[in-house]
Amino acid sequence: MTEGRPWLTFLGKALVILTLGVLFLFPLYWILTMAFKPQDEWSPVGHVYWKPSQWTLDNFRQIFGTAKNTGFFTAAPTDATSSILHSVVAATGGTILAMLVGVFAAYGIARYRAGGSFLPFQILQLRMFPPIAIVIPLLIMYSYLHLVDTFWGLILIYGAVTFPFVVWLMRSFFQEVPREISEAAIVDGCSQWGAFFKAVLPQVRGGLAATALFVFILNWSDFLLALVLSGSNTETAPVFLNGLQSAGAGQEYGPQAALGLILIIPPAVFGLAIQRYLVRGLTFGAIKQ
Amino acid sequence: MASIRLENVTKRFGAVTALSGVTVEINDGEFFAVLGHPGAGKTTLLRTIVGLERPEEGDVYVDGERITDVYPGDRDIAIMFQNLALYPDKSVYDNLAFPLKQAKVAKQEIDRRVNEVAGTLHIERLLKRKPGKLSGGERQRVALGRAIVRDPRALLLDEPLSALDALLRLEMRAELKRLQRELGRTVVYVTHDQVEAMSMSDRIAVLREGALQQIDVPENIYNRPANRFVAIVVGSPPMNFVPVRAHWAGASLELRHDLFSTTVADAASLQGLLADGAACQLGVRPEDVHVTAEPGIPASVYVTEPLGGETVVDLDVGGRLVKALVDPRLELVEGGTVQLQLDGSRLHLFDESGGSLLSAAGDPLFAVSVP
Amino acid sequence: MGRSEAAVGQAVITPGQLLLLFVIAFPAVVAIYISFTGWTPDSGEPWYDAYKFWLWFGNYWEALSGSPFWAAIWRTVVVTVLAVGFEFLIGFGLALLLLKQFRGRSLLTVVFLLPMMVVPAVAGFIFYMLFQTDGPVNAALTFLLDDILNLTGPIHVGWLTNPSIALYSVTVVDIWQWTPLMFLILLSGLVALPDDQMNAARILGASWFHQLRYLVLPMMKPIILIAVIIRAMETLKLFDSAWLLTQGGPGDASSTMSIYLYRTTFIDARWGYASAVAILVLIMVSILAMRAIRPIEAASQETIEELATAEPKDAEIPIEQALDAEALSR
Amino acid sequence: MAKIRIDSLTKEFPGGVVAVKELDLDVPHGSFVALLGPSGCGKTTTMNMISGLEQQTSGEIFFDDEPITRVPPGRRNVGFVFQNYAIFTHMTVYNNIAFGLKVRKEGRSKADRHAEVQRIAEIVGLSGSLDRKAGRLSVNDMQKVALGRSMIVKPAIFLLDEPFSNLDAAFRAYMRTELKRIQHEMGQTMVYVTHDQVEAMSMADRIAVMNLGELQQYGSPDEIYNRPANRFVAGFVGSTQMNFLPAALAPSLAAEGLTNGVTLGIRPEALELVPPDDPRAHLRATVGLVEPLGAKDVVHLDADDQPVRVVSAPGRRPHVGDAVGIACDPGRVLRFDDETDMAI
Repeated sequence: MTEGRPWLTFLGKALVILTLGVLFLFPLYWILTMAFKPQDEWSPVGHVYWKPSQWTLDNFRQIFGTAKNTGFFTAAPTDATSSILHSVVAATGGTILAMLVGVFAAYGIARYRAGGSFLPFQILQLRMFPPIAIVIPLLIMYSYLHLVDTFWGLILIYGAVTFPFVVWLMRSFFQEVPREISEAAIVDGCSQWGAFFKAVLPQVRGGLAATALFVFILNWSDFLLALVLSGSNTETAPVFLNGLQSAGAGQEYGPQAALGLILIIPPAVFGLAIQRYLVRGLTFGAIKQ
Repeated sequence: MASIRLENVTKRFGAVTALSGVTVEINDGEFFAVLGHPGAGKTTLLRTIVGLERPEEGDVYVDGERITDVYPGDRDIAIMFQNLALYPDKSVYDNLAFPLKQAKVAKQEIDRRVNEVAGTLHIERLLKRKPGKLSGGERQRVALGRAIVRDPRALLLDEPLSALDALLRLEMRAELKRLQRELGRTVVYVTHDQVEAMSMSDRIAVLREGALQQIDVPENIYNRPANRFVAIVVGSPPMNFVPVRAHWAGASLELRHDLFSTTVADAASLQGLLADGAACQLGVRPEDVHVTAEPGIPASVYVTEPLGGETVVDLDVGGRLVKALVDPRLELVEGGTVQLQLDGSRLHLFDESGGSLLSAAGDPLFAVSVP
Repeated sequence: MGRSEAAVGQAVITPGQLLLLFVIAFPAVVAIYISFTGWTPDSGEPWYDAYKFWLWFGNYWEALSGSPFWAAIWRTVVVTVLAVGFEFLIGFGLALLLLKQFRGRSLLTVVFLLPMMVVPAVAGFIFYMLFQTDGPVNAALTFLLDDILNLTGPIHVGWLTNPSIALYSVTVVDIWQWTPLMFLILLSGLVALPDDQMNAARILGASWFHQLRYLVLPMMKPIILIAVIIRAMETLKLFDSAWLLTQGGPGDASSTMSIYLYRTTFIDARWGYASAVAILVLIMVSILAMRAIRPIEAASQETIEELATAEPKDAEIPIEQALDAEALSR
Repeated sequence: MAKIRIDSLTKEFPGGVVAVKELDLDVPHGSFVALLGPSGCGKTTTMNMISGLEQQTSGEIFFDDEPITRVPPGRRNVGFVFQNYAIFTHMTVYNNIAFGLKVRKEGRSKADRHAEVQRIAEIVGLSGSLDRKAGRLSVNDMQKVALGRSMIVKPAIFLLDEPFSNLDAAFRAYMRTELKRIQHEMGQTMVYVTHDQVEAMSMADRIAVMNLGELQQYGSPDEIYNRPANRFVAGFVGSTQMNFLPAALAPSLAAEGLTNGVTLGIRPEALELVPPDDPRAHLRATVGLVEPLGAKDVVHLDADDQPVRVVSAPGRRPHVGDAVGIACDPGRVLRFDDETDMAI
């Protein structure tokens, strides 16, 4: 773009990109190293260990409950294995529900304009409400229906809260399949369902996978809904992390960082896998990269 | 095989009327072209015949049987969409086999029919490939194959050649015609390219904004256009129109222009249609405007466009531009004046609203004289 | 059996409509009912007998006239405006810098994507560690300002403990986590800008600044609008990272609307009042959502490429006008 | 106006693809030169190098004998009309046309600029739609905007990249006439890229036929049509494709009887159908398909399985399968050497 002295502008640009890079990466560096620091290097007063002097896996042993010495000074349980499993179950269940309901609704809206032109907005509006605003009546309803602290409860709310993303994302994928493909299938003898399953769905396999991964990341990352609706036997990992945070007299940085790191890995891996669709996902299919 | 009849078919999309009162009879085994500009309703016509659109009024008949409410899959009519609509995820073989699978045809019978169609269309070696890996011409043949594999009683083609480049289009035109003759199926062929319609069809229907302008054999569409629109749509460069005034002297009619006048032989048939002194337009195709040595209609050369085989000349005739098609070896100087002769046996007469009054079409009905 | 378009269309959206009903309709009814009462779970009465504690508009009046409600709204607005503002500036700057293809670009883009992938609660925890009084942030600032530039003594800012700074610490976390999304959206917008129009402008003599002012910004308007609206809508809901960072503290210095609602419900246990506040919030958000949805819907119909080469709407029939002899004879 | 001299211009893309190979071309002052060739022959790349949008690998371009490699596109005073118009769709027609003046530092007053825009709008026929959004125009009007926008800055050289290929037939003919008239009146040096030989033949004073990055022939339309330098040019130009027949098939047409290693090139218009036993027939064939095109027919024939195309008047239409003789004026037969494809 600029026609000025090329090497100076290049240097300027490189400097800015470098500083921003450090600023954005340092927090991740910090949690990564903290997870491998021994207890005395977590947060000694007046000194900061920029990197662990000796790397240790104790924090992870602590998190997975296989720690030999339980000499940690906090009484709070630090075995997070079950909460991680709960997160997997709740996130996967919620994703499956959201996909099942969302994909069909998206096709209905994209192909048949079903539910009128206002339905997509109702669904989008759902995503715009702060979850906390519906949590109170939800908690009342859940206790009335005995869904509190049950996996069905979590799966139902996770499915409902991420179903708008599925509808809007899949709608944008379905809109890319030329209408003639389903019409060709119909002329070739298929029913409307046949045209959908045999001709249209195969064209959006990529979109289906990306949407499922995207919705899994959203469900995996939830904290508030689980905090309110889950109890001791469905507590998810983020809620467990919060538990360690507030309960610990001294700060259990090591184990918390280890658990935090474990929590980051799935979204990071899935996120990079569907990097192409991220913009599209987070803008409800409005912007295609 | 099938004859197709549309009776007073009207189709509206909200405020837009795509087809208004279309009545057309397509004979059995005919290669029938529908010609018109983009947005004239051609595709809607095809979609109504195959059942993807339901007309608000009117009916569709095949072999006399009313099929307006029949489900597209049960009409035994195949359609080839303009964007071909091949199934991108399936191989060529599966694309061709798809319709037969839906009809629950036995496995080896599907195999036989698919290979047979692949043979007629020379796409045997492509069967394993995916549509994405094919060239334009190959994709076009596969789409055609999928349409004819079920041996439908009628075949609808929506501008099938528009995506191909010039050379391939020429080739595919000849092959499409040969295939139609071989299969003997009724074909309804939609195009906006008048050369394609003229060169391939047994009959042409010209459509404008959902209304039928004329249905006739190519020669009549070219030589006896029903109105100004049809005259312009067919033939390139398009027909010229010269304003003239009608003067009746008893039974003979004279068309006066300030540079020349034309007498019409037996004008009895025009008696009621053309009032004395009424303005009307003389239609003359560029190839019927001849630059001659002897005195004729004076005109000045505005610009010449040598095309190699012939030259298109824009001539200023009394302030109006008229295009003529002349022999390239003719030496024409821009700005120079020339004498023109209008071929009396090739002229057309249109009334003010553009409706056709008279077309010579080879008979010497007009006599052009210069005062 | 599954042939009529209308029937199949309705069938496929029914489950979705049921889910909508379950998550919006029923809770809304319960919330409205409770919001007119002083009922709490430990009041010994089941929720459907909440009418025993009927207050009419007491809760609404208390919220609307009370300062904590408006204070929470103000804090949320401050966080949203600051966060979205900085995210846009840094994101757009970064997108412009990385627009030109160069060797490390795709790697750099990945690096800038990572923060967005972090579970918000974990992001809160990370910055909780960073912002400790003798944590790495203060240590780095001391190193920079004290040791190198020796402008100040050692830095011991109470990022999480100083009531006048806590809210801005919460904002920093949101900026760190979501600038990458803004960067990605704006980059995809810039990349989709039609090169031929940029080239045409350059040939006509337009400088870099002219191209930005007359071409880039006007054409990017729809995308910028969407990015800002979606980020604003998400930031209004901020809870996870802020809760892990400060739990709304010190006091309620960094308590966003969601935190305020959570605390009144689960700490002060004032469910009726909290329901009223929730209803007020839902009303405000849906008004905002109405305005916000239009650009999103418009854009999802036409992405930026289609906008740039929009099919001309009124394709006139050129033949008659163009060949009308009068137009030609000059 | 300026003249262009291109001196052994070469453009090699990073992948090793050579788009343009040692091109030498002189575009005289005020002339209208067409770069003609199939897609991918390097004509658009050449255009981009003249305008400065692309840098050449080697060779030099001179405007009025001044090398311009260092001059950025914005300061070469070049007008460029793109194939897909590249008009600013989000601006009004007025702002599109005025853009060139707005960004150039020439100290024009607002009133001056307004008058200038009105004048240009009048010339290209857009005075009625100045305040309409350019994105909403019809294809034809978009093309007019692209033309007007470039003309207003009075460029020394006007470059057009297949400007009319997206227009419909009738309007294309009209715009060709208009462009030629504007070029005539303003004596503008124009370089016009097209793959449509009809456009090149009808508009250009001189045509440079290119193929695979190399210049095949540079001459007047008449030279290109009647004295093609090689088989590619002969085959590429002409409304109905030229016939290429092995000389052995019609020895009487081959010069001095040498028939091995020679191919005859005859235009379909130069051939005439005659009865099979007519003495003038140089070869016999059977009629295949007849393509009626209204003003003329193209008859596809088969002479011992060599395809032959003959253009004939619509009147006397032969039937499929008839045996006929093909007569031709030997003067209009071209001969090409089989190895070099060059004309003999």
